[in-house]
Amino acid sequence: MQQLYAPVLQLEHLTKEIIELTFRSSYLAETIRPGQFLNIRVDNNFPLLRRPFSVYNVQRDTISIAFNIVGLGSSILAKKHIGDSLDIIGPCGNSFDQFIDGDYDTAILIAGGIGVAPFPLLTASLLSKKNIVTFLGGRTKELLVPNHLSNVKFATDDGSEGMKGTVLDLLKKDLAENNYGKIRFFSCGPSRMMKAVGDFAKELGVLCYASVETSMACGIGICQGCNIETTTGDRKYKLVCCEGTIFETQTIKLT
Amino acid sequence: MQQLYAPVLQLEHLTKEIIELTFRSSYLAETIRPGQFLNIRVDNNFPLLRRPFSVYNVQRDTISIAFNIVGLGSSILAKKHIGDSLDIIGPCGNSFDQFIDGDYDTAILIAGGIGVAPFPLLTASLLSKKNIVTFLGGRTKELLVPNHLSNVKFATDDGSEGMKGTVLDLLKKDLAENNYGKIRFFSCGPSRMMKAVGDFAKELGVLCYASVETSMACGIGICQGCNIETTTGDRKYKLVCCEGTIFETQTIKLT
Amino acid sequence: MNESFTLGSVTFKNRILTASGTFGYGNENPDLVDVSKLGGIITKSLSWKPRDGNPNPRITETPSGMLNSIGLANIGVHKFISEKLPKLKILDTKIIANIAASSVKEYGDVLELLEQQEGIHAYEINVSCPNVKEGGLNFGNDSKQVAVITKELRKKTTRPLVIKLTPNVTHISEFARVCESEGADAISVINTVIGMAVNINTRKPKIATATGGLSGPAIKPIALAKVFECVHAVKIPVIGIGGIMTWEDAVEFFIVGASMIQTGTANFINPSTGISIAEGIKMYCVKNSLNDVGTLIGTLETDKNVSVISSWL
Amino acid sequence: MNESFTLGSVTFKNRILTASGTFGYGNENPDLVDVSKLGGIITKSLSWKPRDGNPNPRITETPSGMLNSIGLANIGVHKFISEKLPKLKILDTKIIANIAASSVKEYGDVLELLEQQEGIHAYEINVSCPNVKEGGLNFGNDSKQVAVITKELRKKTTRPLVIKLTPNVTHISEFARVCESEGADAISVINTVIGMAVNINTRKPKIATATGGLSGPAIKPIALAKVFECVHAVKIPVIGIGGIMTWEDAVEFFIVGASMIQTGTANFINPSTGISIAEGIKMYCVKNSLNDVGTLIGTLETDKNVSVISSWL
Ligand SMILES: Cc1cc2nc3c(=O)[nH]c(=O)nc-3n(C[C@H](O)[C@H](O)[C@H](O)COP(=O)(O)OP(=O)(O)OC[C@H]3O[C@@H](n4cnc5c(N)ncnc54)[C@H](O)[C@@H]3O)c2cc1C
Ligand SMILES: Cc1cc2nc3c(=O)[nH]c(=O)nc-3n(C[C@H](O)[C@H](O)[C@H](O)COP(=O)(O)OP(=O)(O)OC[C@H]3O[C@@H](n4cnc5c(N)ncnc54)[C@H](O)[C@@H]3O)c2cc1C
Ligand SMILES: Cc1cc2nc3c(=O)[nH]c(=O)nc-3n(C[C@H](O)[C@H](O)[C@H](O)COP(=O)(O)O)c2cc1C
Ligand SMILES: Cc1cc2nc3c(=O)[nH]c(=O)nc-3n(C[C@H](O)[C@H](O)[C@H](O)COP(=O)(O)O)c2cc1C
Ligand code: FES
Ligand code: FES
Repeated sequence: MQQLYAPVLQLEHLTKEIIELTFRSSYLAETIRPGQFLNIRVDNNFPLLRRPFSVYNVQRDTISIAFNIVGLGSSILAKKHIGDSLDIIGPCGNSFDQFIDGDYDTAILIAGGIGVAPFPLLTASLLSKKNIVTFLGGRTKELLVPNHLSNVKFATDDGSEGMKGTVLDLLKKDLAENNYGKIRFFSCGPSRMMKAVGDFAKELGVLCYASVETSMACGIGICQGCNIETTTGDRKYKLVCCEGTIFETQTIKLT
Repeated sequence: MQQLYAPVLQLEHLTKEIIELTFRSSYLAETIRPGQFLNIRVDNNFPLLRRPFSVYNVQRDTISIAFNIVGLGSSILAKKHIGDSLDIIGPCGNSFDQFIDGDYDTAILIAGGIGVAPFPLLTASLLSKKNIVTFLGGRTKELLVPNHLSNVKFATDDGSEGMKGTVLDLLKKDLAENNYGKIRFFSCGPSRMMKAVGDFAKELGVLCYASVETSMACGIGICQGCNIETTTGDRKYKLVCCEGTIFETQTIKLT
Repeated sequence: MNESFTLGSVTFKNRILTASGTFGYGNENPDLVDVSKLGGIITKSLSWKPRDGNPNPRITETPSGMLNSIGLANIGVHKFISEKLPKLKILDTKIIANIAASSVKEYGDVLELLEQQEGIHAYEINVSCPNVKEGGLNFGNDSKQVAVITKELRKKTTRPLVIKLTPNVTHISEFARVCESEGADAISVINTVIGMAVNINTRKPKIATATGGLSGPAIKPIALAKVFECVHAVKIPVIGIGGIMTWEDAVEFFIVGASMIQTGTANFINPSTGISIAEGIKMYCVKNSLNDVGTLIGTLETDKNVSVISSWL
Repeated sequence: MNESFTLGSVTFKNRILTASGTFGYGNENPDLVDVSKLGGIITKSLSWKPRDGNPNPRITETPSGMLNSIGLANIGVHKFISEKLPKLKILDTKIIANIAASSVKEYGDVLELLEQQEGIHAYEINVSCPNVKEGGLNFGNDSKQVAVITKELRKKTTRPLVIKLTPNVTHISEFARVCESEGADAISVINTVIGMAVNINTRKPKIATATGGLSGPAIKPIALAKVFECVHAVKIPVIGIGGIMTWEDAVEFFIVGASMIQTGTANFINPSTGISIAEGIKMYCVKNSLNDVGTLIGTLETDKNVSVISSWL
């Protein structure tokens, strides 16, 4: 993990609502693992805290994040100029690496909205090893980003793309219709979605790994601000930024 | 006085250290009087307070300020892009108008560094009425901006332009060598300089008007933060933002 | 949609006031603010005699805040009555006179004089003042003194009497209770927080009096916590103040339990903040199908085991 | 240029420490921070038994600050000694153990256990903890309790004993004096300021415990004022904390009179803040021809008539 300054190379709208910000850092490009995040200082003074973003893509010595504008920090990022320098701490968090091997045939990737961010790298890691089916859900099609994914199926609340309904509806319907052999779930998105997916996985008796979001002050394990309640083990809480962000959903309490 | 949003039209370096920022506002261009200032919010959240700047120039429906980078606010202004919108309250403060008529022949303008900012408009108002001699002083020539002025003489601490020495040295020397008839002083710059100029004016028995700077919270007379001690009248302090910024130097305590 | 709020005999058209000392005497900038859209205006603190105030510099900026030490510079209550009040009377909003003093007697004298005037709708008492009898110790730091002031002033008026509390005390709820039991109609929470800043080049304090009052967004969390403590201690209305810049900020105070709010430092940055806030709140209520802003007040949802007193941090 | 500072028997290589709870147990991020360039590291508060801490959310951002309510989650002093201390011992910096407890006895027990360990150079006592015997009232809000804690702990150690004071009291100088007279070697000023924030969509507090501790640049002016009050009240060294992000901030605290400083929230944003500060101070001293950082301490120039107690604001 390092703190470094990376120059912005490109800022591109993937959809009307989702922006990809690419910058150069050979250190990050080399060390990052699927599912890890970067903790970015969006401006020098204000807002005070860094903002965590999953790594979306890596190409040679460049690395990108994908985000939508939800508040001040993301809107400042969206206004960066080519050549501006980003103050980054990373790579942070655990990765999907330790969870992709195992006794299953097909990896089922389930994303809600911008929760898709870690999936391009996960897909790249899985491709040579497992079959992949990817389910993307969102309010509307402007929140769906199918780039660098494999075998993508869509659900939107407003029916503007794919099935009208939630990604869970789509997932259930699809699994009922298809036989993917032994499966394992990987999910990322709103907490409630991940909880529902985890509960469904439990019903099915399959392992389900979710990348969890909490508010974070440090992102590097020193503030204890990012706790999540556990269901197993002797500790009531774990720290999302360093013991996660990826957990097997049965081991944590999603709400 | 209004609060308005004006689009940035141009950002230009007048010298290595001094920047002119031009924006469009026909309201301000029409109403502004020489010596008045604008109170500008440089960014939405941070810094919190507005920053006061004298109006430097007016052309048709455009208006400009000139400044050097001294801290966060000015450095944010220096990074504005064409089309960005500036949140401005103005015009603020009194103006030179009430002090330019009177029984004298030559207006002696004395500026230290960026204190020159209000002088182009003052010069324009004086031109048809009085003779003008302008004395500009600064650390180095990068702080001297002789544009839109009349009859300019220079002094620099490092001798890089004009006389080596202070603007007061230059003024004294020049007045000893020339006869400008009846004179009146107008000064703007660091407080110590204006004090020295005021003291010299007193010796000579001429009126001296100075545009005073203090820290300001509101710029519109409601916070009482911008007080300056008086030497005359029944009130111990006056408010610089609304009773000034321009005072006859014998009536206030400059330090 | 009902935006009004009634305190004692006075009905304010909405719950937004301008804080004392941050809006002049109320009529300085008619071009910038249409005060008829505000619930009321609170005057600069008025003392018996005019006060020159403190030497300069009186203000400095801090991260998301500012420090001030104006020294309660004001024209004095007599000049206020003769010069300012006539202009305030004709405004279509409520006028709250804020009173500052250095003795209990002075508080009483100022109020008595104002009591004889029409056009003053309520009083707010600034108790964050040095008590000359106690060697300059702040009235507002001593609940006994606050009790005496409240009691004395209550005798002299039937107009709404609001005591403005300082946050610079261990348990503000103690002060809130004292005000309630001595008959105050409401409390204003909070005045500025004591703070300081230093110029490292001159090695002098950035404001002449060394310490001053911190205000602005930086103190909003502190103000919310103090309002929270007070609304759990008393039944009289609490007027929330501290760092309110937007309608969202105001709604936070309402949810915690403030019945009205004041904008202070925000007026320096956007003189019409109060109006934007009133509009924002209206929109929020419409969106949330609330037909009275009052239904928002005190709707905070907390866990049962949350303590107002103290918790492990 | 001398940067060192001696407190009792311990000499710190410079006057920069990391604040408790903001640097883990001290060895978490060796890649990001070379701790040998710091005067010392203060551990997360240690209690007798491990503490799970508070439910989430535990933190939220505020203007130029953050609120936290971690609930003093910590691994407990036993596990600290067995698992963390061996790794801290080999670091080339001083280790200060911060202690939190819910009874005077617990403070004593934790300190006694640590007293038997090598590699602990000093203690900092976090008195901002609920006292179970007093129904959860905060020890740190009661100068008598702070006196008892200081007295009891003083008996048990000759290592430097530092009491960390809370700013949430009317007169912090009263607490400073009590610490001094009961034999503390220094006081740390300040812990976090009580604050609150509300999510207006859910109408829930933004942190689970409703109120939490405010830290970061927003509180720097408050911290400076509290340090100012303390340095005028006691002769023992005052360690300044609160919103220090840059070396300029640190110099402000030194000028006001702090003998050392701690960086807290800043570590979350730039883990190596302490090192940048140490370097900046060195440059400032060279530029100002100071051959000892100590010559900066308490060099504030104030007008004769500036009062530490109270002034007209
Ligand atoms: C490990 C991790 C990885 C993430 N990866 C991505 C990503 O790849 N793309 C992406 O668009 N977003 C991602 N997020 C969420 C992203 O960090 C927040 O959207 C961002 O911090 C919001 O900042 P802001 O200043 O724009 O919004 P703010 O003004 O801070 O907040 C706007 C809204 O977002 C919520 N919010 C703020 N910070 C967080 C946070 N850390 N976690 C959850 N909610 C928050 C607030 O409560 C508020 O409702 C990730 C979060 C985490 C913890
Ligand atoms: C009426 C008026 C007119 C002005 N006109 C001009 C102008 O035309 N061109 C120009 O370059 N500057 C002008 N100034 C000064 C300008 O307002 C400050 O330089 C600016 O506010 C600094 O902001 P900052 O954020 O860049 O610096 P900060 O980081 O706020 O401060 C940097 C340094 O400048 C000092 N400073 C900050 N604000 C003020 C202030 N209001 N008055 C005096 N010193 C201050 C600080 O004490 C500090 O030493 C004027 C000031 C006033 C009061
Ligand atoms: C410049 C200034 C002057 C003030 N003057 C007074 C005053 O005269 N009387 C008073 O009761 N409060 C005074 N206050 C305090 C404000 O009314 C308000 O309580 C405080 O600033 C917190 O609110 P804010 O954060 O919205 O500014 C003053 C505040 C400022 C910033
Ligand atoms: C997340 C967090 C955890 C903290 N934990 C502790 C703690 O365990 N013990 C303690 O004495 N202080 C604790 N503090 C207080 C800090 O040590 C420090 O006093 C305070 O944050 C003010 O400094 P700052 O503004 O530089 O952060 C904590 C602060 C934060 C922000
Ligand atoms: S965010 Fe600080 S410990 Fe996880
Ligand atoms: S700056 Fe507010 S009164 Fe002058």
